[in-house]
Amino acid sequence: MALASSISAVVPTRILDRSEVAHDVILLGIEAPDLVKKVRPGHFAMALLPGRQAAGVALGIYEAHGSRCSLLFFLAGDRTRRLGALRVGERLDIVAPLGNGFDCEGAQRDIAIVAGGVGIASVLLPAQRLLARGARVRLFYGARTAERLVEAERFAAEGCELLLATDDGSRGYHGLVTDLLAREEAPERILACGPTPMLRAVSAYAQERKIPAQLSLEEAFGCGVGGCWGCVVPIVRTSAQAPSFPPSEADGSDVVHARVCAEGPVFWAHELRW
Amino acid sequence: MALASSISAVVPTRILDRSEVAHDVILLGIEAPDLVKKVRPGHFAMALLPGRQAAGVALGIYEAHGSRCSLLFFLAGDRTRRLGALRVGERLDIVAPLGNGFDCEGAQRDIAIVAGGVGIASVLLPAQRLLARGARVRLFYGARTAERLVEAERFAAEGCELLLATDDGSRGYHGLVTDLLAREEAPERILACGPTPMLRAVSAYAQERKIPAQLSLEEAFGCGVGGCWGCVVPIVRTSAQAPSFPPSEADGSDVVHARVCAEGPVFWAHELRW
Amino acid sequence: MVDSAKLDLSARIGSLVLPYPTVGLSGCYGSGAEFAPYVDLARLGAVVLKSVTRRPRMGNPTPRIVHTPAGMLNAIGLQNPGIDWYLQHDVAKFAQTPCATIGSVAGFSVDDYAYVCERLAARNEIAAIELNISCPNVAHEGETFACDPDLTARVVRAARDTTDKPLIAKLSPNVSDIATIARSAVAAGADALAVVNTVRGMAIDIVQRKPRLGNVTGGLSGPAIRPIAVLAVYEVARAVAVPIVGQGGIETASDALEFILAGASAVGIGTANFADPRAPITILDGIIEYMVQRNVRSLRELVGAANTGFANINQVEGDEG
Amino acid sequence: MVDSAKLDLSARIGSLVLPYPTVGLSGCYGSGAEFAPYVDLARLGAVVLKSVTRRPRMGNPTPRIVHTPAGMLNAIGLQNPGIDWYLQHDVAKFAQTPCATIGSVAGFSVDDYAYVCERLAARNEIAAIELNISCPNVAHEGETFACDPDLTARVVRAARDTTDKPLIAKLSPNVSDIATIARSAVAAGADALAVVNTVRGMAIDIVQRKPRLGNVTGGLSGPAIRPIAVLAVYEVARAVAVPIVGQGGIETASDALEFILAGASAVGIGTANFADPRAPITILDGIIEYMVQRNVRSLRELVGAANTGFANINQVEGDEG
Ligand SMILES: Cc1cc2nc3c(=O)[nH]c(=O)nc-3n(C[C@H](O)[C@H](O)[C@H](O)COP(=O)(O)OP(=O)(O)OC[C@H]3O[C@@H](n4cnc5c(N)ncnc54)[C@H](O)[C@@H]3O)c2cc1C
Ligand SMILES: Cc1cc2nc3c(=O)[nH]c(=O)nc-3n(C[C@H](O)[C@H](O)[C@H](O)COP(=O)(O)OP(=O)(O)OC[C@H]3O[C@@H](n4cnc5c(N)ncnc54)[C@H](O)[C@@H]3O)c2cc1C
Ligand SMILES: Cc1cc2nc3c(=O)[nH]c(=O)nc-3n(C[C@H](O)[C@H](O)[C@H](O)COP(=O)(O)O)c2cc1C
Ligand SMILES: Cc1cc2nc3c(=O)[nH]c(=O)nc-3n(C[C@H](O)[C@H](O)[C@H](O)COP(=O)(O)O)c2cc1C
Ligand code: FES
Ligand code: FES
Repeated sequence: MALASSISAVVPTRILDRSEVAHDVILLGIEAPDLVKKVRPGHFAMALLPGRQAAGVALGIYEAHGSRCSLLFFLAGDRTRRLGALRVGERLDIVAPLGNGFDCEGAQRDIAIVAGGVGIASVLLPAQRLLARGARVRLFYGARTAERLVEAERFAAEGCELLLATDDGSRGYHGLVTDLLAREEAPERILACGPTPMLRAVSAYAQERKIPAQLSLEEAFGCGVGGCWGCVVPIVRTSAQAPSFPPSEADGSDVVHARVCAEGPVFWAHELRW
Repeated sequence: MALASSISAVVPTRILDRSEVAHDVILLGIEAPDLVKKVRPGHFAMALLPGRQAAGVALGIYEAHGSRCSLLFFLAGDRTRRLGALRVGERLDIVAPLGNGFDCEGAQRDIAIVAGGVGIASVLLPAQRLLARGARVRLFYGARTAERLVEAERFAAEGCELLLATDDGSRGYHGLVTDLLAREEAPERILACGPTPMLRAVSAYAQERKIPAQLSLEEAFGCGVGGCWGCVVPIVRTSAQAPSFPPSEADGSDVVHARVCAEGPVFWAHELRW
Repeated sequence: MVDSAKLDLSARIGSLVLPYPTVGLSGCYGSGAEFAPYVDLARLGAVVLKSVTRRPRMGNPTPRIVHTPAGMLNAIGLQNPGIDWYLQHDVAKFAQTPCATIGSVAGFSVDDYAYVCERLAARNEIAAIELNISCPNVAHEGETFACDPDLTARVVRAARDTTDKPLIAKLSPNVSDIATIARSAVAAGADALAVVNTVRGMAIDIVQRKPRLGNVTGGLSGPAIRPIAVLAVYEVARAVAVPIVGQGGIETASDALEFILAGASAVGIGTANFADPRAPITILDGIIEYMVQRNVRSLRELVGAANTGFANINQVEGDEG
Repeated sequence: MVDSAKLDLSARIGSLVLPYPTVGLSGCYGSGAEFAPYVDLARLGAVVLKSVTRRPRMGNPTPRIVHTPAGMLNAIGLQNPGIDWYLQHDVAKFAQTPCATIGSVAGFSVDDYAYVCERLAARNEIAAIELNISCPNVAHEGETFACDPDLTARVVRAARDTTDKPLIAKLSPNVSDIATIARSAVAAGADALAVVNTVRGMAIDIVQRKPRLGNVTGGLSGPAIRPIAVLAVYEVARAVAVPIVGQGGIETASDALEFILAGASAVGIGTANFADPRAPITILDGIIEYMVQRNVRSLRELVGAANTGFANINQVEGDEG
């Protein structure tokens, strides 16, 4: 459980470009040359909204190239709407990079990335890294409808094999992306990001087949930097971790509440005790 | 005390133009053809902010011509800032016209309009009406600095004589606009809009000289339509009004709290019991 | 899909049945007439009038209103012409209101409430009486009747003795345990409860270094207090079986539905009218849309539907820490 | 014009003198170290640690955080490793914090508080102890110690008996009369008061028809509650003479100054760190600017400067109506 927060900072950025890639889905390009150098696959940012009376918004770092990073997000509620209202040229401060990130350096060469909905925003950088290392990367990508399968072509262009699924069958497999995963040849390794039910299914699939799987979790955040214990998930505390990780309530139990923002957001499937 | 609210409505408008006429002073042109027909000098509007979690903002109706009205306002706090962030083409709903308005039909022909700060937004329509009736209109206009004497030239172009004052002497008379008023030839009649201390001074000046004076008051508003009793001012209840106006607390006293938004915002100086 | 014209949107307050669950709130909605240019009052369930007292009251000095984050403070001070003038000049006009008119009574003693309630309730124009027991009580240092279960009971009982019309007690959020107050009000004869009035608050002008309200302190309303009000409704609904008029920061249909799911039979809209006078109608339309989409035929099916007891044993030791 | 380097910005909490009046709040600021990448902790007056209890606590199920208009609800449930593990593994690290570290103690009985307080206060790394008496008390049905003057006094007295270090009692806004609780805490030996903790609240998911927090109810913080907190400080400052750490919705220097003018000697920043971790520094800089512009040499000149008694006699009968 590596901590990125030691290298994180408040990064003042400027909005370079803004597009609505689908209805209520915004892609914001921001100027952040120093961040590009620091960011690793799976890192996230806390976007600090301008003005007052709002908490920051946790967002994956979608792209990082040259002097530009980007954020890809759904207009879900008040805060993402305020973020989506920003215009090109305006300033946006973010706290980044945050989180532990995906481990993309493993020996395996046949990788499945499983993304659900907005989870797609956290898996482009890992896909790029894995492809650069010569791995075969299959993207299993599920969404409600074809229109919501945003950026699928981008992943294909990078070199991913696309395996798409929609709830309504409007594109790709008609059903859950995890069912699609189960129907295909098993990968050597899995990286996943998406809603909790999807991640649970990925986790079950991977553990059954003993495939190493890393899951990037989503939880409601307060601070995003490890200071408020708002974002926990139950994990098993291995004896190796015990000296550095606080005990749980129940005597004898080795299940503890880890912070998604600080110990995560990426966990190994076998660590989790959901 | 004429009530305009019977003719008021929620008017959906579109922003036609927007300019920052001085630092933190915005002029918004809105498309509102029906409103132009209804509005009378001294009327105001409640601007309904788009989005949530905010009350409407009371603003004078600055211009009304053709199918365009305009609002001139200072960025004072959260709500005016939100209003000022609107862009051309966006929608803005307003409740208008509201309030009783100035009486511009009197027999007098030598009129002084006294405006302080943002009060200028409520006196262009009365000035135009009085000029159209052939009156001589002197605009006594005070502000903190020269830069804050916004739209002065506009009034000159309409045909007003300008008598300017600034707190710092950066333009016109160095001092209070009411001192400037007292130094000049007395008018036959006064219309005034501005901060309460200015209006008190105008009132004292007018009553001393028995000059009829109408003052448009500013008070913190809740509803703006007479429903919340948030915006009152003490006035004397004349016996003529007694049947229709509720009594005050103190037995025998004829001082009552009238609503600035419904019975006003324009009151005769001699009515007020500040 | 259920037909929107066939929905049962009614809410019952004692013997009074409101065709719609949306109510314009006391002190925020004039006599209703002030809002008639902007909404069809016939599509409101009721209007609750500004509170009236035994004697005329000039109310507090201005400023009476201060805007705060997602809310506002008010300190009107119960300005009203007193019950005599009110009965003589105002009440007859309420007959024209195209929805039910609920009178609101305030006072400074138990006797005040009984006296004003009796006289007001005697009038045909008034369909029900709300007891605003959330105004400061001179005898109890700024605390209100609704902060004390005993005083609450005494006021409600005294009012109950004067009339058979539906009686609503309006509770205060400024208490540690609102369920106890609610039980007390119902035991004393309240037919329904209004939950909740404003939360006490204050704002300071840092330039002038003085309180921003003429009255120093005021009542906080608007979306800022919504979570506080939803919890109050939830707790009261678990404590008593009478209808609740949920209120406090309702701006949208979604907000209103939170209150209904927490246990409110009807919802009150106050401050939101200042942001948009069409609020009661857009809220009603949104509730209808929600019901149609989910095939809910009667609003009663939703009342308290989220009020399913505490989630788990953590609640017992749980905490906001 | 006064030289900004010569300003006296200090705040006293018992024998502890903080060089700056700004404090990172319990449960919002980790151990301070989590925020070190973003702010110079040496420019904070103090950090108040997350509350610690006698035994380890896993805390509540998620979601623990819900965003609401101008605020948020939290229901963490006092997750902490328990005092044994805390003393063994965590406390030594606090020696490196470049500002004062204030311990926070929570419990479920008077004895819990005394036990944890004694052990924690014995450590040199801890400059003062805050008693979080605003967490639910199993013995009193969801009400907290701080809702009852007697329980407040018992906890404070028991803790007082275990240490000479400065003792801060953290009060709850969920009461009708906070002044009485404040007097009780001070009489029992509190050197200072933290005013106030979160306001109880709840939010409901209308799609799933269930409470949005895993714990059903939570505590409301952020700008939404600021007017409530400012009034609490104002009333406490009129009731007792000890220093107050004002808190609840402070986001800007202007907000902080409201609390100081109301009677707070220091100000706490919690939720605002989530919107911008630089908040404590921008707030401090804004306070300095205000003082320089107005030639105020010592912050103490401002403490309670708006607390000039009620404005007029209307207050007695005045009301939020
Ligand atoms: C590590 C991490 C990375 C993330 N990366 C991304 C990303 O790259 N892109 C992205 O789009 N998101 C991402 N998210 C999620 C994102 O942070 C949240 O969606 C965001 O915080 C929502 O904020 P909001 O204020 O817009 O919505 P909120 O108002 O907080 O609402 C959030 C959710 O609650 C629902 N909701 C709101 N109000 C109610 C109500 N009254 N009743 C019921 N439900 C309600 C909304 O519909 C929405 O689904 C990430 C989260 C984490 C933890
Ligand atoms: C009939 C009428 C007509 C009007 N016409 C106009 C017009 O044409 N143009 C115009 O610009 N204005 C006009 N006003 C005034 C305008 O309505 C108000 O300025 C506006 O409501 C301010 O809203 P706000 O939210 O932006 O500011 P608010 O946040 O409500 O602040 C208002 C004032 O309080 C001060 N303030 C805010 N917070 C604090 C604090 N913490 N401590 C101390 N002071 C504080 C601000 O500096 C500001 O001066 C009119 C008012 C009325 C009643
Ligand atoms: C300006 C104003 C005046 C009010 N006057 C009264 C009143 O006279 N009697 C009363 O019972 N409640 C009064 N209230 C409280 C409201 O009826 C309502 O209970 C409260 O504002 C919460 O709802 P809201 O957030 O929708 O406004 C008043 C509220 C406001 C904002
Ligand atoms: C996520 C969160 C966790 C908190 N945990 C604690 C706690 O453990 N102990 C405590 O005394 N207060 C706790 N509080 C209360 C804060 O310390 C503070 O008193 C309150 O949030 C009001 O200030 P604010 O509006 O600036 O956040 C917590 C608040 C939040 C938001
Ligand atoms: S969000 Fe605060 S600890 Fe994770
Ligand atoms: S602002 Fe509501 S009555 Fe005037």
